[in-house]
Amino acid sequence: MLLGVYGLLSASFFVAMDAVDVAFTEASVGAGISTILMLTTIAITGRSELASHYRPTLALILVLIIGGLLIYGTMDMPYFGFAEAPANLHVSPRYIHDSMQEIGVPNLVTAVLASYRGFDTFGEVVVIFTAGVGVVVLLGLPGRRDENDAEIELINTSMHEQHLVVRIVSKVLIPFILLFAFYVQFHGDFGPGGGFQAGVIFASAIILYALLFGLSTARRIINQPLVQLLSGVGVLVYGSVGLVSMLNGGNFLDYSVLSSDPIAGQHLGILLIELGVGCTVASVMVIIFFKFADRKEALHYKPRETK
Amino acid sequence: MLIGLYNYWVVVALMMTGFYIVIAQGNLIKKIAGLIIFQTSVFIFYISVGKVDGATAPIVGDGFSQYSNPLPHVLILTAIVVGIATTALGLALIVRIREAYGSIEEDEIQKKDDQAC
Amino acid sequence: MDTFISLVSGLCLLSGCVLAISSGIGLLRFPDFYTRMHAVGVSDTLVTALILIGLMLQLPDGIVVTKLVIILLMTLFINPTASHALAKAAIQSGLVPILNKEDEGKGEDTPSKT
Amino acid sequence: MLAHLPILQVVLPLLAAPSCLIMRRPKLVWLFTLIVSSIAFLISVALLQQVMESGPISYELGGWEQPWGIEYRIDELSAFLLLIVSAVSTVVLLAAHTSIQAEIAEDSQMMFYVLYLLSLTGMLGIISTGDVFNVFVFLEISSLSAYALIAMGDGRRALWASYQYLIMGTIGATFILIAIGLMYQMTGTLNMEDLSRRLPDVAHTRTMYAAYVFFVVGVCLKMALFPLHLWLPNAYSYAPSIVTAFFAATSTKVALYLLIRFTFSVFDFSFSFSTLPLQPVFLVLGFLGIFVASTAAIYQKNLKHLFAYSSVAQIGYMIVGYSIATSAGLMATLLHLFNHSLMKSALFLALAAVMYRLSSVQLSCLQGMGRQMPLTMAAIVVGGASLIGVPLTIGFVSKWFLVMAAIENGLWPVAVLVLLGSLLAIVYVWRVVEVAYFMEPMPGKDPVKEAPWSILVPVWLLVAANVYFGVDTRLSVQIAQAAADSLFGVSP
Amino acid sequence: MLIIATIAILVVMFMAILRGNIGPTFYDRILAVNMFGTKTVLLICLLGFVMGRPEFLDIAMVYALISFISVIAVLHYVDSFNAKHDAHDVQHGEEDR
Repeated sequence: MLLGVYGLLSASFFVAMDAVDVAFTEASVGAGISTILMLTTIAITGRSELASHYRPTLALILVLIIGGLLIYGTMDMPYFGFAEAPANLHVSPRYIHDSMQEIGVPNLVTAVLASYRGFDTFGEVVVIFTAGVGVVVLLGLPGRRDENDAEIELINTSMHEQHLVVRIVSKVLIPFILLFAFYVQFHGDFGPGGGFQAGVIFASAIILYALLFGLSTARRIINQPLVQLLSGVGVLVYGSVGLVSMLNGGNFLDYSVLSSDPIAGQHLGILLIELGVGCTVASVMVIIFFKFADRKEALHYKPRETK
Repeated sequence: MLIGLYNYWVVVALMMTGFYIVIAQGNLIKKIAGLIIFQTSVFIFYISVGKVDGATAPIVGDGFSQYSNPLPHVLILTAIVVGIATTALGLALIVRIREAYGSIEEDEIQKKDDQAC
Repeated sequence: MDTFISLVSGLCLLSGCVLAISSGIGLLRFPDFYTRMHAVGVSDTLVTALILIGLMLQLPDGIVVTKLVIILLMTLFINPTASHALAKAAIQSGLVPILNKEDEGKGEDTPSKT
Repeated sequence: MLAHLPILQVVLPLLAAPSCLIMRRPKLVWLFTLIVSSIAFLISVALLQQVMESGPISYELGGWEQPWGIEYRIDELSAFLLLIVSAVSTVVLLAAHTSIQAEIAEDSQMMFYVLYLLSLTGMLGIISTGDVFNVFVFLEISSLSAYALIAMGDGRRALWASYQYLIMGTIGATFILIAIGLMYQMTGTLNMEDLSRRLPDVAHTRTMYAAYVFFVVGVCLKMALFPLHLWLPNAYSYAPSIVTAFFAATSTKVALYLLIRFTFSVFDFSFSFSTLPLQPVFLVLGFLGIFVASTAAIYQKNLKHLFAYSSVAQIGYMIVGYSIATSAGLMATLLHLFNHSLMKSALFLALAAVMYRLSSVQLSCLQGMGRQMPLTMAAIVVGGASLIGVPLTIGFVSKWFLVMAAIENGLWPVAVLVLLGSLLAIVYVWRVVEVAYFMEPMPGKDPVKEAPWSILVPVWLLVAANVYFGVDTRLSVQIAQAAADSLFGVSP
Repeated sequence: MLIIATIAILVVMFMAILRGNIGPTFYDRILAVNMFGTKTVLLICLLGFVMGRPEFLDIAMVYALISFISVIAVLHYVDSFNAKHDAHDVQHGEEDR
């Protein structure tokens, strides 16, 4: 819970620091997805805490040493907000001054993210994909459905009948959320946003749906193996953009060669890879949520395993 | 001199809070929570590095000439994704551990392992 | 005209602030969950509306106002819904409001569903 | 296409991983993975050849020149490491199908290969990149897949081990991230080459010291250097045998690579060793690691545990060579790195064979196995001899060079201690031999057959490599020498 | 004016955090967080205006959505949690993480 606040808080901090895109992501991730995952886990594992046992002294000493080291390290740092700091003088001026001519995307973060450092973003997509595969491995595979679906549904509806108002409002909201996700996806060149954020928003719409209308209903709409496949497709789209640019005579992920006009090529490339990112992120988030929720649902039926 | 660095010190304090939770807590979920705090404070540190006084968000628009450094933002976007990936995996592990051991307290798990030996 | 608009906008913002602070005080000072809920749930929406309208008046520019309107609509939808859901969940879980000192214990002591 | 080899090396397994999802049959996926891995191996051979002939290769991703874009940079060291990782991966994969069939449920097998490929990608990416932040990203790819792979191992202990690894690994990665942030703050660049140009100006700021210390601690966590090794034995022991064989041979080596890369190419060499008291610290830690871990290994009942502790000890040797801080010392380290991955993969793969037949690797189960599984046991013996450093095996070669490097620098005690460490290795290897060859099989237990060929062939391939490179040292020594020289700036 | 509003919002946010901390029941905390969320939306809008970058409004929108989803999720799990725990006759967790 408080963690969610922390997410919100740090996100507003990011806004104050001009990091719009980061705030955007942190908002959806820190306050949204990770809170939901946390909650699900807590719901599964139970909140009953035993008397917490700290091992404070040793840890405290360690923390103090490391904190001291960091403070020591800050002593020679350039001051906060100092425009002449080396970090702001060496590499980034080119991004700020030339990227309009070289890439033509007003959102500098998108330009750097997708083009200059496109490979990092590729790595990022793969990280998310890895996490998705990892969670699938850990929490069971798709298709293994509980037999007593109907029974689950019964419980679910009884649980959700209470929240009739919420359900109706959400029903109205969900299409808007989806629309908004698409807006974020394609508006990323001009404002804050992009594939990752859009993916998360898209996924959260589906999660909202699943929360309110029951997992089994949501499952009927969302075909899990397909979603899994989609997560791979996103990575493949990104990768094949790279490969195609290679075949067109450029280096890997060099979008300029995708079209006769370098700027148009950059635009095309960024659009495509953002799509790939969005696709992977949305599907992985959905998968992860479903896996957790499935586990939780299964818990309602099996008596707790005591070993 | 103190004013110029206060921001970093706050970040360090946050970082160490998270780190302390990770190493001192016995509850697995809290450990992960600590990890998130730890990572998020590192993100804040990066973003602070990129901040330029009097500059605005790095989205080119009319009437602005100075922008904050976009590079740290990019790095942190990637790092946030990495963070959520780690969190998801860690929580999935906790769910499994809970099923297998019936506990999410570090000491108890250790005890059960020792007994099995 | 301009001064009028800015005056109105300032007024909106100011009253929004006053309300916000008072709701914050309510959140802190009221005795039990439901009264706190009252303090927040009622004022929150109004605060949001006031401040957003104040902002709209500040910069009458097409896209910005549209976005603000969307946010406003969203909060108008979401806030009461969330409050409602919260209150309902609280009741259902068996949290009893302090209706009256004497009444306590006799209230809606709904045993939570089993 | 030849110019694109550096990136293809990494991207090929990367793209192959999601493609696996389309294929449904484990056998098909296995074949596919094997093919991809062997292609990666061939590419790494080609790269090594290219580098040895014409010097470092640089590849600019996205067509942006280097401090602005991300650069891939393959020099002798990285080509050497690429070769090791992809070779071990390919050989281990040969045995994977049979072993995995026995250890992992049918429906997760496909996912196993996906994760395996991702982990391979991560390691290859770390090695070939020339950008510090990219290192972090690929480090996370390889670690995330590693956590999942380890958790696939048997029973609940695997989960717990994996969780511990996750916490430690993430702390390590975050430390590295902090270090990268500090470096970026002081220099404004993320490219390694550019960093090395710009760092000397700010080398004597306190921020830089902090950055370096954070980096070293982070990497040591990943590398399982002695006081930070606690995650390693459990993670190795409870992971599926194939995973253990792969990781034991590669993952800690990649971390060591990072340490070497940062000490010698990113930071100035003199900064690492003369400004900070790194040499004595590493020497002490290295030796403590050797002795404590070897002693711990002697008391282990589980074979995987035993060899995992021995891994920690061997890392100690590498760190000792590294901290001698001469070209010869570094060369010994690199050689040992190469040799150790050969012997550990052979040993753990042989254990996979044992696991396959006995479904246990407790030492007591091994009684009399010398006769029942002669080939597997012989492989373990050769591997063990290599660990000790018996002449004619590769272990001897690298220890020889290590001792020579120490003597060259007048560090006699180091040489003596290295030899003493080997004595401890004799003790723990002997325990295995004793149980396997000189104890009667437990009565009432059905005799088991020799391991299947599909595992034995790769095991013996590795064993043969163990002996071959122990006799004919020209190739490995030449490459290690070239890599060490290039790091010290000596033209070969 | 904008600045004053920003400061007021910050003060309210602080109050919400306080309530979230002392909270006595779980629902108080949710309430506080919910309020915190809406205030953050406002804060971001205001900050956008203070800095002269109304593009920030997109973020405010995401915020409004996400905080709503979070609250729903929390309620959902609290519901099911209570249901489970009542069955197991375990005390209501007064304490929250």
